[in-house]
Amino acid sequence: MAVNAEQRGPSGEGMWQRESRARHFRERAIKIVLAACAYVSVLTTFGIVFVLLFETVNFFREVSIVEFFTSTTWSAAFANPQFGILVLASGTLLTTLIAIAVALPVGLLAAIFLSEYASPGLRRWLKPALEILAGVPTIVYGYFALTFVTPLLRETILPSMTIFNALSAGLVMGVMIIPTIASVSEDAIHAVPRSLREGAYALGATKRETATRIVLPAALSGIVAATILGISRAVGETMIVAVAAGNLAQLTANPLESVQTMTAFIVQVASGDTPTGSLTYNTIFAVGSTLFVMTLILNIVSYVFVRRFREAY
Amino acid sequence: MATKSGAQKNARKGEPEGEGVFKTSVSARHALDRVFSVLVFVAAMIGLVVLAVLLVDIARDGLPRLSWAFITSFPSVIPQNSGIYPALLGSLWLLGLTAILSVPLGIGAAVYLEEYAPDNWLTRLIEVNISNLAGVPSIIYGLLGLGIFVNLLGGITGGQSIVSGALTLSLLILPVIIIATREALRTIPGAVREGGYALGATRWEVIRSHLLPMALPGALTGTILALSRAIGETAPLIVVGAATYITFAPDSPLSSYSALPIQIYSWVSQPQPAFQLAAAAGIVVLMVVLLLTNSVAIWLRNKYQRRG
Amino acid sequence: MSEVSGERSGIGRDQGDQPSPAPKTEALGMKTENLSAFYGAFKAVTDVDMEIRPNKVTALIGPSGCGKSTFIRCLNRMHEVVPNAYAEGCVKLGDRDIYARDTDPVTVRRRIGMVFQKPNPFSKSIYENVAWGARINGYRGDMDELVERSLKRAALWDEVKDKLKKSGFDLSGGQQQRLVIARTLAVEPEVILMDEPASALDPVSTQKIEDTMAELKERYTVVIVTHNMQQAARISDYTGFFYIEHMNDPGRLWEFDETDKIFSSPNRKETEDYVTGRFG
Amino acid sequence: MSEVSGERSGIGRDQGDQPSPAPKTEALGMKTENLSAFYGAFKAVTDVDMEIRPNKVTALIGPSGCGKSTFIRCLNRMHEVVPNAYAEGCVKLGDRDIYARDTDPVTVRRRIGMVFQKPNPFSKSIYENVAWGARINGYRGDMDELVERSLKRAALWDEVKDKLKKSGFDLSGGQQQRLVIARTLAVEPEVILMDEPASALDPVSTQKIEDTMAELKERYTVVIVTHNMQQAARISDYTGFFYIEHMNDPGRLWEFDETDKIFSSPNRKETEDYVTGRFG
Amino acid sequence: GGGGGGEEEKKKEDEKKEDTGKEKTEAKEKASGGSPGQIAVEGSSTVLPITQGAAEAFNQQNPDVQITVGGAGTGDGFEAFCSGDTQISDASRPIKDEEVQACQENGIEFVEIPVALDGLTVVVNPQNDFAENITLDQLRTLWEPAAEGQITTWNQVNSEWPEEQINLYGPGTESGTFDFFTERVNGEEGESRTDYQASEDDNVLVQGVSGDPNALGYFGFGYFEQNQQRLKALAVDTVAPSTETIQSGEYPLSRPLFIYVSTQALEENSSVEEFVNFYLENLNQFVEQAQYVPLSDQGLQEARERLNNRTTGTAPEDAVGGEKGKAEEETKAKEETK
Ligand SMILES: Nc1ncnc2c1ncn2[C@@H]1O[C@H](COP(=O)(O)OP(=O)(O)OP(=O)(O)O)[C@@H](O)[C@H]1O
Ligand SMILES: Nc1ncnc2c1ncn2[C@@H]1O[C@H](COP(=O)(O)OP(=O)(O)OP(=O)(O)O)[C@@H](O)[C@H]1O
Ligand SMILES: [Mg+2]
Ligand SMILES: [Mg+2]
Repeated sequence: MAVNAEQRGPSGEGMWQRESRARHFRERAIKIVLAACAYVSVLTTFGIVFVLLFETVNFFREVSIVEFFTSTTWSAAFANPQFGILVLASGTLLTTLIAIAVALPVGLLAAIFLSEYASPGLRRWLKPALEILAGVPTIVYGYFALTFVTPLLRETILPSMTIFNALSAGLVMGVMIIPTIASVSEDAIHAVPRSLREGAYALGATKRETATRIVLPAALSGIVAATILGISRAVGETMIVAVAAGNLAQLTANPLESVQTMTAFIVQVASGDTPTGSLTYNTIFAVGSTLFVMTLILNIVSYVFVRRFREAY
Repeated sequence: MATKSGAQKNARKGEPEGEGVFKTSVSARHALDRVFSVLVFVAAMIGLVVLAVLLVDIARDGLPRLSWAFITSFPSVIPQNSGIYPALLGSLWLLGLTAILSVPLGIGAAVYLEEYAPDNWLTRLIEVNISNLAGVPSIIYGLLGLGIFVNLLGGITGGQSIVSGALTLSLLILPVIIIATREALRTIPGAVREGGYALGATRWEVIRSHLLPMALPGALTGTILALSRAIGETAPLIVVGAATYITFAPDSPLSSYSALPIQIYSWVSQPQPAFQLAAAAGIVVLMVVLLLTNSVAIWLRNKYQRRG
Repeated sequence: MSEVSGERSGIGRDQGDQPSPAPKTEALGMKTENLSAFYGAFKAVTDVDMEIRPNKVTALIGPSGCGKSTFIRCLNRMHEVVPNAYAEGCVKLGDRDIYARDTDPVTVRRRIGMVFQKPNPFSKSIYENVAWGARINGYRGDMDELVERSLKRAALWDEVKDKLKKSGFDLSGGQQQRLVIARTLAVEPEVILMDEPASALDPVSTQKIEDTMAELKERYTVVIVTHNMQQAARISDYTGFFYIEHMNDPGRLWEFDETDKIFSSPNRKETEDYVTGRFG
Repeated sequence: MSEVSGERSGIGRDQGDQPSPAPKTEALGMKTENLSAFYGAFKAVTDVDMEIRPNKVTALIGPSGCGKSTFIRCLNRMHEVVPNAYAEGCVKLGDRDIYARDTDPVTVRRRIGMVFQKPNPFSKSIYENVAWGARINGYRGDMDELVERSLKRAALWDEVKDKLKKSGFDLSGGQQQRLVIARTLAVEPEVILMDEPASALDPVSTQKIEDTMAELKERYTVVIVTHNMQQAARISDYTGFFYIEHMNDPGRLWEFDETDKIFSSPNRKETEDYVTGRFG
Repeated sequence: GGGGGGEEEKKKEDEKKEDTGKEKTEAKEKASGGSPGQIAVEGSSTVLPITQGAAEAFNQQNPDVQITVGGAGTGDGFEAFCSGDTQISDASRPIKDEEVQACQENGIEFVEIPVALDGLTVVVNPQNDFAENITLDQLRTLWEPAAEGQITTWNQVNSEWPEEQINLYGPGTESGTFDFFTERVNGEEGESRTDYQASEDDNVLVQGVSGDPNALGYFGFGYFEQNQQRLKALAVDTVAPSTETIQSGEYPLSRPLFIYVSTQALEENSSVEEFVNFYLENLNQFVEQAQYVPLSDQGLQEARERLNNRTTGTAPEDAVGGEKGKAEEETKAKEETK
């Protein structure tokens, strides 16, 4: 403990080696690096807009924007093409709604189970096991919907359903996003301080009441984030709908019939034999832009919602 | 201000519930609780059951086909000779590079937005923008990657190379990591930060020593979900030029490459049933790769999990 | 809810227009036998036999870390909420073992309320913080009135009556402490456990809380942990002194007796040293 | 680090083999001018002019919710860490404005340490809780020794010396409070702000902390918030009384003077009422 | 990397590593010829299995040549080809004018080589016991745009068939198969009713038809061959699809598949030349492996000549294969009679 005169004064003597300058510099550097990370997403968006915009404009040179948003027929690649985006949008909406109707309750309840009911040991392997569901290649899900779920439903309760249909695709898509919703929500639920739970228990609340009325609201922000990730993945999902939902572009709200989603259309054109630069090819950019705007609106709405109801602790 | 307590006043002793203004139908609440606990259990099991069905189905087709030769052979037009070697290698490269690129980038962005960025319209815009990016279909990322990494930056990335593929996948999964990490940071009580600052720590010191370790489980969850998605993506890779068939194993980030999901997809769409079996075997390989990759993250997450 | 009477006058007396409850009701007492509490392998408290008399205030005192909080949390089965923590022995409410197999911890906690050492308001509005417990327990009366009465008893009403919609977190330390007291009072448990309820309170608020306690014991049984000897002497009827003799021993109930006795002529030397401040 | 001397003897004196520091060092004082503090639109404290003398203990007293915590947090720029919170006015350390544009809050906090009202240990080991602050501030001496010394000064060493590897959360309320005090002492700030540092402590620990404070003021400037009048009278040289006259007003510094003066013949009636307990 | 093969495998790999190391820099210049030792193929996923077979066999003899074969689709394939990124393009349809233009702008000349035939097979569910044959006319009645929403039962197509609902299955609009079928049956590319179940993946269509007793669909012959127990093929104009009838051109719905080779690459990149020669020498083997129908001897001869003569540009339609022209004339003749 060889030490010189005791430390006093603002900086830099004795055992205290305060490299105030260096620290300050490092701090700034780190901030800049981190900000750069954040701005990657902005650049990505610019990139996407750039990629989409040019061809989208080309597209709307040839197709009236009014028709695009009002027509109720979609036959982009046929001889007399009609471009009613509503048809594809309704397909996306329908399958996504079904998926969310499955995944949100199941995912949320599963998250509650993992965090509040399961023993730490069970939780430790159950959570990763569920997460495997997120990694199953979507083509597998597609065939699962087509060769397992659809026949099962047709043989049991829904004989009227067509082979390709929105319901099976939506259901299986729901299964696919369960882990996204369950895992991210579970993290948020798990992080709610124990003292909040204790407060509720001490008032004679049951486990369910504590979980659903104290813990869930406190974790709302995380749950909404999880849901957004889940919806986003459902909206952007391609293979499942391409295989199981039928690619039949019709305006219908009947989940037992085939639909075509925006993504299914895009992938169909992008991986097909259409010449690049043709009107049909440009259509995918118009569809992509529309989807981009749709999800943007969804996100803005949910953002406003979260900011209003977020509970901090 | 009249309450029912007066009217219903009975002896305080005896049954604890049911007296005074408290209509404590404890038994009803308990019944509900039991129902609820069954419900959450069932919910957790639904996923598991589907997973089991899927895996059993795939394993039944795929396991007999799986062999060392399958893993070390090149694909072939003869189904029985077909192997997965270059695709496996390609996917490992992709996954490794994607993780190296996206995890630090994603966590960094989340830290910036949650801990540094002022709460102004720009930050909010970025925030909305990021969740919006999560919903952009993967194929659009493919088009982006084609435009930027393959064509524009082809000189650096080597065009249709593993790097281009990994960069594209990184952009694709970045939002998931960012959002999950941000949420994890958000759940950390302010008192932790205050404790750090009050000792004269800089923001970064507090972040590194306290916030990141506490947010790590959440960040890792995001990483697990993101990489799970990355490893299964087909469409964007096809667009940025992953080959369906290559005659050599990729050996550097600038190599041409194929990837597991592309190989699987290509087998699935062949007419010969024998290829369907190869596809199933390929899926088994993919799932194993996925589990091995994720197991690192899962192990870390279990280690850092806290209960505040 | 309109007319707000003077700070103290209203407390506990604003049920005027009802047939007023019997001023003194026989509450239930509690009893521990051979109670030991563990955090994993670590034994924090050992072999406590204590009888907590009904309609009395029992104070628990002792040096920091000797197991007071641990013990009091065992009394309504909150201890087991801590991961890996468990208790051994027997705790009775009236003549029912609350640790018995068929006893439901929810009912136990409903009947034995608790205020924690660190104030832990819910991340809800002030109003909801108070109303929530009553609501889940099926309170069917006038909720506004209940919230107001509870906040008044906890001497917080005047400070928050204009910001009932604000978050319980946006309060000062002492306000939060009173908020969680109000929350507990609102569900009207039969036994009230308070872990240092006045630690962050100024003398004035402390005084009010003490008044409330005095009033509470007319109908309930009260147990409080306190570091304030004067407070223990002032308000309690019985006092238990917890103590750790040798480093790393678990805490023990060193002496338990009527408060007067403990503060005037305790049986054991350590107790005397402690209460007279001659200790350590 | 081997021999552990009696609890009190060791405190602050185990630097024997160094050239002992000048027993009394001139520390820096602080000064606030026109300081007001806000939580969003809500003004919690207004117009505080106070001079905090160097090498003295200044006590802040006042009813709960009157802005003591808010004020003390302004003194080292911790107030602005709360979302939407900000302060107006001027706070000087020595003759430097700590709210000046070019002042780095990190340096300010490094030099003005703080103990919070609610103990907030890090979720790290006890050892790390104490060592961390010193380490990031570039302490190059013997860390074990520093940790031991700090824990001794905070009167916690004996209780935790066998479990330094355990989490700071696995401590009792009072132990956590002393842990955060130790943590703050370890970085040796020039001014130490303590928000009710003894609220959860038994008389014995309180006594030890008070001794530490008396020792600290030899070299540092100390500001404490306390609800304990005796404590304020015992240990402080100056006392500030915060008060809210009308409901919903912001808190004000009602009176500030030497402690003797405040407790014997204050200038204002409210102060007198409060310190004599006649208040409310 | 992981995996890693046996001893030999590793050795082979090491050698490759050295090779690529040297060549990396040059390879990335956008020389349309590419560098020797490397061949990039992109294009139709339909043609991919044939090229893959060729690449595989070629690579066994020339292990140092690195070949990549992609299946991004004919359109994307031509885009890469015309911008010089690839040396060979697989195509399930002839190159289009705008694509030719794009190639010209970049100074890329090419040889068009037909490599195989695919017969589009019209299939029904095996439970269907009434339909055996369908005429092109009936197909047109069924598939023309005017049929949309109108022709919904079997008897509307052929009055002998029952009055039961008919469910249609077909490939996605972006496939060469669709283009070819619509052109051949309805007279114009892309002209088709739109209310049918579509999929890019023929196996999905197989699933659809085999699970739906009222189904009628069309897709590649190979998929029918592999699923004969689950499907029933209809004869078209009384000609049942088979290797022989498709090859001979008797079967009206057979289409050619192509590869396009850059002439620069043929000249500058010795590997490309070797590969294409090898490809055509053993063509029928690869075609059969890939479940397509080999060209007739005459067709094969013509294809080799095109390569040897470096015949650039795309052939006038009827020169590609006698079959196509013939069928075309028939369609036209029918149109006139209407
Ligand atoms: N985070 C916050 N947001 C909004 N208002 C707050 C917040 N924290 C405290 N307040 C309010 O500011 C005022 C002053 O609070 P402060 O914490 O400074 O009081 P205090 O004097 O420390 O009281 P106590 O003795 O109870 O700790 C109170 O009216 C309180 O309700
Ligand atoms: N969660 C925990 N895990 C492990 N040990 C704990 C935990 N909480 C408390 N302890 C230990 O148990 C012992 C008793 O703690 P307890 O909180 O009961 O003390 P206390 O008497 O309430 O002290 P205080 O007056 O400081 O609040 C202490 O040694 C403490 O370190
Ligand atoms: Mg305690
Ligand atoms: Mg305070």
